[in-house]
Amino acid sequence: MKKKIGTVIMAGAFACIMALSLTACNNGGNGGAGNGGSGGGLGGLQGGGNSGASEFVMPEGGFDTSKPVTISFSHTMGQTLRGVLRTYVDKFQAIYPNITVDNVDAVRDSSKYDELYTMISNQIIADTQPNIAYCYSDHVAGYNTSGAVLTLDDFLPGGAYADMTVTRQDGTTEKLGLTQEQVDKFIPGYYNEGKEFADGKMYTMPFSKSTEVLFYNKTFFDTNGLEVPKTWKEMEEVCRKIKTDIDPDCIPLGYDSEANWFITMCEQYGSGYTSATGNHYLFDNETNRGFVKEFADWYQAGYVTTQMLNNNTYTSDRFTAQTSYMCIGSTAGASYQQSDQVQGEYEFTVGIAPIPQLKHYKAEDSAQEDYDANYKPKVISQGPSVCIFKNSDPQEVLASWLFVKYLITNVGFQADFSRVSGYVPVLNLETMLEDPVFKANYEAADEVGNITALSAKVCMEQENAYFTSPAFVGSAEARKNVGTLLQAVFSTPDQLEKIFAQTLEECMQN
Amino acid sequence: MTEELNKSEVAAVKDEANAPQTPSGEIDIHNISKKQKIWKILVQIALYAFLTIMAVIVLFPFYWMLISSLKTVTEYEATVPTFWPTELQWSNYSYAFRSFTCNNCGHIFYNPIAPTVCSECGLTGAEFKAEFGRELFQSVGLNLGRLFLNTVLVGVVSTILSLIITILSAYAFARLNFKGKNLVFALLLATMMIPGELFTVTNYVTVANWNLLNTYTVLIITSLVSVFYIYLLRQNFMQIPNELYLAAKVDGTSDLKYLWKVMIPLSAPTLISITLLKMMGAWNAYMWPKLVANDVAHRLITVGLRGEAFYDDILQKTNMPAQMAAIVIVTVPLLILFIFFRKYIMRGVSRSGIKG
Amino acid sequence: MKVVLQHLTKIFPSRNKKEPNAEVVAVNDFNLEIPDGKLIGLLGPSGCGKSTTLFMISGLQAPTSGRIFFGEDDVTSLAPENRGIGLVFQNYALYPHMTVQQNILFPLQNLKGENRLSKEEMLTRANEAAKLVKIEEFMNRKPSELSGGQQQRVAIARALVKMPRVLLLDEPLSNLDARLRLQTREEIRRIQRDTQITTIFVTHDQEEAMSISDYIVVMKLGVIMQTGKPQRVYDDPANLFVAKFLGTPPINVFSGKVENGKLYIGDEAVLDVAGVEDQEVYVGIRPEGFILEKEGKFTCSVSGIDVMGRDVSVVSTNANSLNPVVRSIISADQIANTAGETVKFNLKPAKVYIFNKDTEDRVYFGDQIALHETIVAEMAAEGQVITPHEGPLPREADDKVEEDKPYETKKSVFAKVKGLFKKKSVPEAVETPETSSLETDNTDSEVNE
Amino acid sequence: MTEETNEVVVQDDSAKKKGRLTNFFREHAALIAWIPTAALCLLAVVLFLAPIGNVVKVGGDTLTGYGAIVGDWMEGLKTPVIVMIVIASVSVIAGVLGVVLKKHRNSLAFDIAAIATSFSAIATGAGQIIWLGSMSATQGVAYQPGAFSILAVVFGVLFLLVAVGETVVHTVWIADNNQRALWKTTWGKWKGWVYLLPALVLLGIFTVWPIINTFRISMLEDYSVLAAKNPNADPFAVNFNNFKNVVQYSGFWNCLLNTVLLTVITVPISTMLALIIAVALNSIKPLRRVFQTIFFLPYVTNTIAIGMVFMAMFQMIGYSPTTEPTSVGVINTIIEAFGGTKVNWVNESSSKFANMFVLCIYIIWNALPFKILVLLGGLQGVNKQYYDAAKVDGASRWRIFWRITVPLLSPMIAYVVITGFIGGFKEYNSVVGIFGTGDLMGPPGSFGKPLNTMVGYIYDRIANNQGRASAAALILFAIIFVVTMINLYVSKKKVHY
Repeated sequence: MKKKIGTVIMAGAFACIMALSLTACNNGGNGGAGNGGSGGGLGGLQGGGNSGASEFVMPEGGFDTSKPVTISFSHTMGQTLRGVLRTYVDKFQAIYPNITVDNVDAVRDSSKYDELYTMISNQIIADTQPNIAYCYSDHVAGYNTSGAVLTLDDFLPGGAYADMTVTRQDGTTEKLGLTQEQVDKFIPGYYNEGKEFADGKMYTMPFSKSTEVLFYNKTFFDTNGLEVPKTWKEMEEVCRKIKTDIDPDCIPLGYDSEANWFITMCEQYGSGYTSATGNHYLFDNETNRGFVKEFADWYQAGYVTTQMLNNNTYTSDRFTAQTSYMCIGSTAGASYQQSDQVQGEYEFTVGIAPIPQLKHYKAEDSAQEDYDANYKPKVISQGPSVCIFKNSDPQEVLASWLFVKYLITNVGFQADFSRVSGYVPVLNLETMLEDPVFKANYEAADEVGNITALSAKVCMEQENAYFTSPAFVGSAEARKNVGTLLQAVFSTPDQLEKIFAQTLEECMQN
Repeated sequence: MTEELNKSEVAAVKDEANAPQTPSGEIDIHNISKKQKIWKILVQIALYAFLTIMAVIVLFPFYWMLISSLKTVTEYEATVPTFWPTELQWSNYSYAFRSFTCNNCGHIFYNPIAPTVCSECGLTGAEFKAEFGRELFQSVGLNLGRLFLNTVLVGVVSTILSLIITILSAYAFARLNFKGKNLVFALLLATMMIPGELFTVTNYVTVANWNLLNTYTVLIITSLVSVFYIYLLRQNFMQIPNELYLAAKVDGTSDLKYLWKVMIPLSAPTLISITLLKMMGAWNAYMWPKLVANDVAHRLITVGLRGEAFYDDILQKTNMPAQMAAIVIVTVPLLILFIFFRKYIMRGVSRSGIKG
Repeated sequence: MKVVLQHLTKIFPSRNKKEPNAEVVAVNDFNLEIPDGKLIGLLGPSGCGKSTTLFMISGLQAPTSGRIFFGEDDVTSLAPENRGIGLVFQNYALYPHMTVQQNILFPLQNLKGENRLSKEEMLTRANEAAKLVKIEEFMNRKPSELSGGQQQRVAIARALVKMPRVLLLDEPLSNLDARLRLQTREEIRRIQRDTQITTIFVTHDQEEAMSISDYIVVMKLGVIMQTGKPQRVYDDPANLFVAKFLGTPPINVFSGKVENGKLYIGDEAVLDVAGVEDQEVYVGIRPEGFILEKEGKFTCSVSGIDVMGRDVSVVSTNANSLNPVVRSIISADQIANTAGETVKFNLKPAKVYIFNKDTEDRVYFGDQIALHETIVAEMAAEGQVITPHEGPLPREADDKVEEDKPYETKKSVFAKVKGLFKKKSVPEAVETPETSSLETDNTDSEVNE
Repeated sequence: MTEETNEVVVQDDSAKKKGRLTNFFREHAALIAWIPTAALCLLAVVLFLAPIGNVVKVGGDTLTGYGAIVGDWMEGLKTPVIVMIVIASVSVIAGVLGVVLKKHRNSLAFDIAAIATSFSAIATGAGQIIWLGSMSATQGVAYQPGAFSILAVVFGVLFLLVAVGETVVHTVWIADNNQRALWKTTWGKWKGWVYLLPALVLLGIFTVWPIINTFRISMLEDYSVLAAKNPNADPFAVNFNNFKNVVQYSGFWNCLLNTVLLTVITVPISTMLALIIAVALNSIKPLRRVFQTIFFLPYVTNTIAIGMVFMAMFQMIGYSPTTEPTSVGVINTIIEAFGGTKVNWVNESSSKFANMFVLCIYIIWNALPFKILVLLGGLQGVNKQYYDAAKVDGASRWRIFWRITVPLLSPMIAYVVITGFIGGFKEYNSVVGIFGTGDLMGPPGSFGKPLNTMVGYIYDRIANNQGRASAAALILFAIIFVVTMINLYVSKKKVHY
C-alpha cells in the first residue's frame, strides 16, 4: 500500500514535468502569468481562449458608459510629451469618466521605436499586449502575423459600427465611428498610410507626423548670391559651385537618412521600391541603379555626406558648425538645425525649403526647361501612427477606439503636441488654423529663430506630396537594407551591381 | 650454443663501444663544457626574452585600456598616441556611472536622476524648455551602477540555486540507489555533446510563451542546471569512501545531514570552482541576455557595455575614454576574483574548457 | 672505463623560504674510485644520497663541489649526452608512445656528425642489443604491452645500444615482484659480465647488492660508510651502521661494556676480548654467531621458536638488547637445548662485533685484527684506494630524524580548505633529497590533479 | 575529462581523523549549508521590489528598479515589506540557530530546521505572490508576480519534500515498527528521484524538449511564435524549406566561411603558440608563476569588453575615406615606428582581410590562456625521467620537443584542438566585441554583416523566424558533430594515450 503512495507521488511529479514542457510547446496556451490589471481575465470569448487574437464582436447595446474600463497605451514619448498627453487624457476622462487611460506615465523601456516593437511583439506572444500602441506600419505588419491588430474599417465612414452613437458624460452624443467630415480634415497622405497593407484594410490611425525638408544656411546663400535648389539637378549645380568656388573644404550637403533618400528617389522616379503584395521587392532596377550611381559620384566629389558616412553623427552638426551649408533632415529634428547663439545673436539664419524634386512643377518655375505641370512632387511621410490591439473584452476595444479618435481629431491636442515635439499635425492646415496658438505660431514662422514653427509651416504647405511605403513583414528590414545599400555604394561605387544583388538577397531573407 | 653466440656478439659490441665514443685526448673537454654553459645561458636568455615579449603582448590591451580610461577625450584623439596620460582624468570613471550636464553652464551632475534645477547657474529645466524648446539637462554616459546591480543579482542568485540543484543531483547520482539511475545519468551525459545554440531557439519560444521575457527569471532559469557541474561533483562525491556513508547510516544520520556535514565540506574545492565558474559565466553572458532581457530594468553589464551607451550628446560621438573606464570597471572585479581564487579558477577551467 | 669521484658534494638549497638554512646535504665529500669493468653496488637506506650520486655521475645533476673523472677525462661539467653513459631509471622511463624498437633506436638516432650511423647500421645495432637482453620478439610492441621484467630489459637495451662507457642503473629491480627480481638480477649480472662495461648499480636492498656486485659501497646521509667486496664488508663491518644494514635476519645489537679484557652484556661476561681498552660499547652479534649450549655464558628468555627447514631460529629476549627480540639461528640438532624458559648461548668470536658507544666505530679484537688487515691489503692490491671521509661519520642516533619524517605526498583536503582561510600556506615538509631531484619542478602541478 | 582520482583524501587513520575533522568546516558545516537557503529567502524578499519599481515617480522623473528604492513610494510599501522581512528572517535565523546549537548531535533537529527554513521560503514567496495579486486587483495596475517569489516557493517545496521525508523516517512518531520500515524502504526507493527533481524538471524543459522541438520547428516553413499565435492563419507547411532557404542564402555561406576561416586559422596557431609558451614556461624556474599568471589573465576577462579595447587599439580616429584621420591609433603608430605604413584595420572601407586579421589576433589572444593552462598542466604531469632519459640518450632540444614532448602531450593537444574547434564554430562574441552588433558586424560602412558567424546568423533569426533559426542551429550542430568526429578519428590514430 505504501509503495503505492510513492508511485503516486512520482507519477504526479512527472505529470508536472510533462505539463510544464507541454505548456512550453503549446503556442495557443495561456501559459505564464495572466494579463494583470485591467480586469481582462483569461476566459476567452470564443472558446479558443486566445485573448490576443479574439475577433472583435460588438457587444449588445454598444459601448457601456457605466462600466469602468481601463485601457493602456504604450508609446515612446519623453517626459514633456507625456505632459501634453496627460492633459488631454484628463480632458478625455472628463468626457468618459468610466474610462481610465493607463500607462501614460509608464516608464519608457526605450525611446526607440524598434525596441518598442520588440517589447510589444514579446507581449503579444505572452498575451500581455497593451490596448493601444505607438507604431510604424511595418511594426503593425509584424504584429499582425499573429492576427493581434484590430482592423478599423468598421469604424470608418460606411463601416458597420460607424453610425452607432455613444453618450458622453455631459449628455451629448457622438458617432462611434469617424464621419466623412472628420476624415476629410486629415492630410490625405497621412490618413492613407493606415491602408498600406496587403489586404488593403485600415489598421492604423495617423498620430503625429514629420517629413523631410531642406535646411539651408540663409546667411551664406544670401552672401554668395546662391539660389535654393528646387530640383536635384539644381542641387548638383549649387554643390559644385560651393565646393569649387566658395569653400573647397566643406561638404555642401548633408542628408541624414540614407534610407529616406533612396525611398524618396524611388517614389520621385516612380521606379518602384516595394509592394505590399507579391514579391515585395521592386527596387533592383536600372533607374534606381542610375540615381544611386549619380549620388555616389556626388559623394566621391565631396558634395554630400550622410549620417552613417559622417561617422554616425547627424549631419546637422556639420550644418550648425558651418562645414556644410545644406542639410536634408527630419522636421522633428528642426531644433537641432538651429545655429548657435553668440551674444544673443544667431551665427547665421536658417532657411527651410521643400526637398528637391526631379522636375520643376510649380507654376512660378514654368520658365525652367524641365518644367512639367503634371509632375507630382513626392515627400516622405514619417512619424508614429497608433494601432489598437484585439482584446477579449470588447469594452476595452471600444474605449481604446474612442480615445484614439479623440486624440487624432482634436485640434488642440494636435497643435500642442506638434509645438512641443516638433512633429507636424496630422490634420490639414485649414483645420489647424482654427487653433489660435497654432495660428499665431504659423504666422510668426518666418521670424528669425523660430525654426520649429517654420519647418512645420513648410511641411504643412506640401500636404499633397506625402507618400508612404507599403507595409509588410520585412518592410522595416527592406528600409534598413536600402539605407545600407546607398551607404555601401557611396563607399565602393565599383561594387554597385553586387551590392544591389546582395541587398535584394538580404531583403528576401525576411 | 646460444650462449656462445651471445658472447661473441657482445665482444663485438664492446669493441665498437670503445672506438667512436671515447673522447679522451681527441676532444677538448674544457671547450665542450664551456660551449655547453654558454649554450645553456643563451637558451635561458632566449626563453625569458620570448616569454617577456609574449607577456607584453598579452598585457598590452590591459595597459591600453587602463591608460585610455584616464585620458581626456582630446588626448585620446591626439595625433601621436601618448603612452601615459598627461593629466589623469579620473572623472571618466564617475562619468561611467551616468551623469547629466547642464546645457546652459556645462556643469556636470553625477546623479542617476536628472536634477530639476541647475545648482550652478540657477536655471530650472522647465524655464529653459519653455524658452528654447530644448531640455536643459542632457544625459551623458550610462548608468553602470544599474547594470552592475543586475549582473551581480543574476550572478549570485543563479549561482546559489545552481549549487543547490547540482549538490542534490550529484548526491543522488553518487550515493543513492534507485531504479533507472544509470540510464538517467547516461542520458544527461549525452546532452553534453549538443551545442547550446540548439537549445536557444526553443528556449526563446518557451520563455516568450511564459511571459518571462524581460525578467530576472529568464536570465537565471535556463542555465540553472549544468550537466557538466553535476558530473564534476558526482565524480568528486564518488571519491568519498562509501564506508563513511554506511557508518553515518548506522548512527542514524539522515541523508541531509550527511550531505552537509561530510560530503559538502569534503568537496569544498570543487564547489568553490563551480561557484567561481558560474559567477564568471554570469558576468560574461552576452547572447542570451541580449535576446531575452534587453530592457533598461534588466539589462546585464556586457549587453549594456556593447550598446550605444557612451554616445555623448554633447560631443556628438562616443566618449571613448569613458567607455574604456567602464570596461576597466567591468574587467577589474574578475581580475580581483582571479587573484584571490587563482588556484580554484584554474583548476575548474582546465577541466571545463568552456569560457564562462 | 675507470670512474673516479673526488670530494663529490651535493647540497640542495632550502625549499622553505622562511628557513633558508634548512638546506639538505645529499652527498657529502664523496670519494671513490671505481675500477674498470666492474659492477659496483651503491647501497644505503632511502635518502642516503645514492641516487643523487648516480645522477651526478650521469650528468643530470651538477655537483655542488668535487670532480668526476671518466678515465683520465674530467667530465664534471660535461652534459650527459657527451659523457657516453647509459642510464636505466627506476621505472625504466621507456617512451610510452614508441615501440620497443623505436625506444632502442632513439639514442642512435640522436648521434650527430661523424658518429651518425646509417639506417641499416642502426637497425643492426638495435637488434644486437635486443638479442643481448633477449627481447627481440617484442620489437614491435609498445612498452605498455610488456611485463615489468621485459620493460626492464628494454630499458637496459636502450642504455646499452649506444655502447656506453659507463652503465648506470638506478634501483632497477625495485618495481619488480620478488621472483622476477631474482631472475632479472641474474640477467643483469650476466649482461655486465658479457659486456664488461663499468656498471654502477643503486639499490637499497642489501641482499640484491651483495648477490651481484663486485664491490659494494655502503652509504648513509651522503657519506660513504664502507666499501669493499660484499662478503668482506659483511664479515668485517667498519661501524655499527654497516653491521646493522647488512644481513638478514639483521644483526642483534646489545649495549654492553668492556672491562678488564672481558665483554659484558648486562652482568654476564660473554666473551674474552683481550687487549681492548675499557669502554662502553655496542655489541653486535650475527644470528649465526650463537651456539646453543647448556652452559652458555649468555642468557636470554625464550619467546618462540621458528623452524625453517634446515635451520631453526630461536626468538628470545634480553634486557640489554636494542632490538625488540634476539634472533639466533642454530642448527636443527641443537633444538633439544631450548626447553625451558631461558636459553644459554656461547658466542662465535668471529661473528661478534663491538663498537665504541660514542663513535660507533668498530673495535677490533682477537683474530678480527688480522682479518681486517688482510682485507685492507687485498683492497689496496686491487687498486681500491679509499680516501677517508673528513670529519665525523654520521651516527646511528642521527637516523631517528629520518624515520619520523611523515611520508606525505598529498595534503589532506582539510589542510587545503584551512589554508584557504588562513591564507598562509602550511610550510611544506622538507623533502628527502632523493625525491626532490624528481619533483623540484612540480610545485604547480596541483592544477593537473 | 580528467580523472578525479585522489581528489579527496580521507584520512585512513580514524584516530587522526577525529582530530583533523574538528576544524572550521566540521564545526560550521551546518551553518554554511544553510546560508544559501537563508540568502535565498532574504533575496526573495528584497528582489521582488524590482518589478514594482517600474511604476515609481520621484521628483518629476520616472525611475526604474533600484533607483526607486530611495523614493517616496517606499512609504506605501513599508509595512508589508517589513513584516515579510521579519517573518523570513526570524524563521531562517531560528532554523540556522537550531542547527548550530544542536550541532551534529541530533539529526532530527537538523531536519526540523530544514523544514522550518523551507516553510519560511514558501511563506515568503507565496506571501509576496498573494500580496502582489491583491495589489494588482485593488489598484488596477499590472504587477508582475515576483520571479523570485516563485523560485522561493518552488525550492521551498522541494526542501520540504526532502526534509519531511527524511524526518519521518528518522522519528519515532510512527510507533509501529513494520510501518516505519515500510516508510523507510519506500522513501529510500524514491528519494533519489526527489533529489533529482529540480534538475530533471529544468533539464526537461530547457534541454530535452528543445532538442525535440528544434527538429520539429525546423520542419515548419518560416515558423515564428507570433504567426503561430494567429488562429486564422494557415498551419505551417511541413517541409525542408527552412533548410533550403538557409542554404540558398549567400549570407549564410559567408557566415559559414567566416566561421571556418576563423577556426582553421586560429586553432592551429593558438595551439602551436600555447605549446611553445607552455614548454618555455616549463623550462624556466624563477618568475614562472608570474608569467603563468600573466598568460592566464585574458581568460578572466569579458570577451566583449576587451574586444572593444582591441577595436580601440586598431581604430583610426576621425578617419573616413575622404578625410585623413586625426590619429592613426596605437597599433598603427607602432607599425609606423618600425617603418611600416599604416593599415586601415577596422575603419570604414577597410578590407575584409584586415578585419579578419584583427579578429584572428583577438581570438588567439583570447584562446591562449586555456590552452597554455591545459598544456602546461600536461607538461608538468609528464614524468621528468623521460626528459632525463632523452638527455642521457643525447637528444637535442628540438628532437626532445618533437619526439618526446609532443607525443607525450598528444592527449592534451587533442583536447585543446577539439575544444578549440568546437569553440571556434561557436565564435560570435569576439566579433561583437570588435565590430559591434546591429546591422554592421563589420567595419562602418560595410554591408550585409560581412563578418557575421554561424552563431550570429542563428541569433539574427531567432526573434523573427524561428523556423530558419532552428534549421541553421541544426546545420551548425551537424557541422560541429562531423568536425568533432573527424577530430576524434584523427586523434585516435595520432594520439598516444
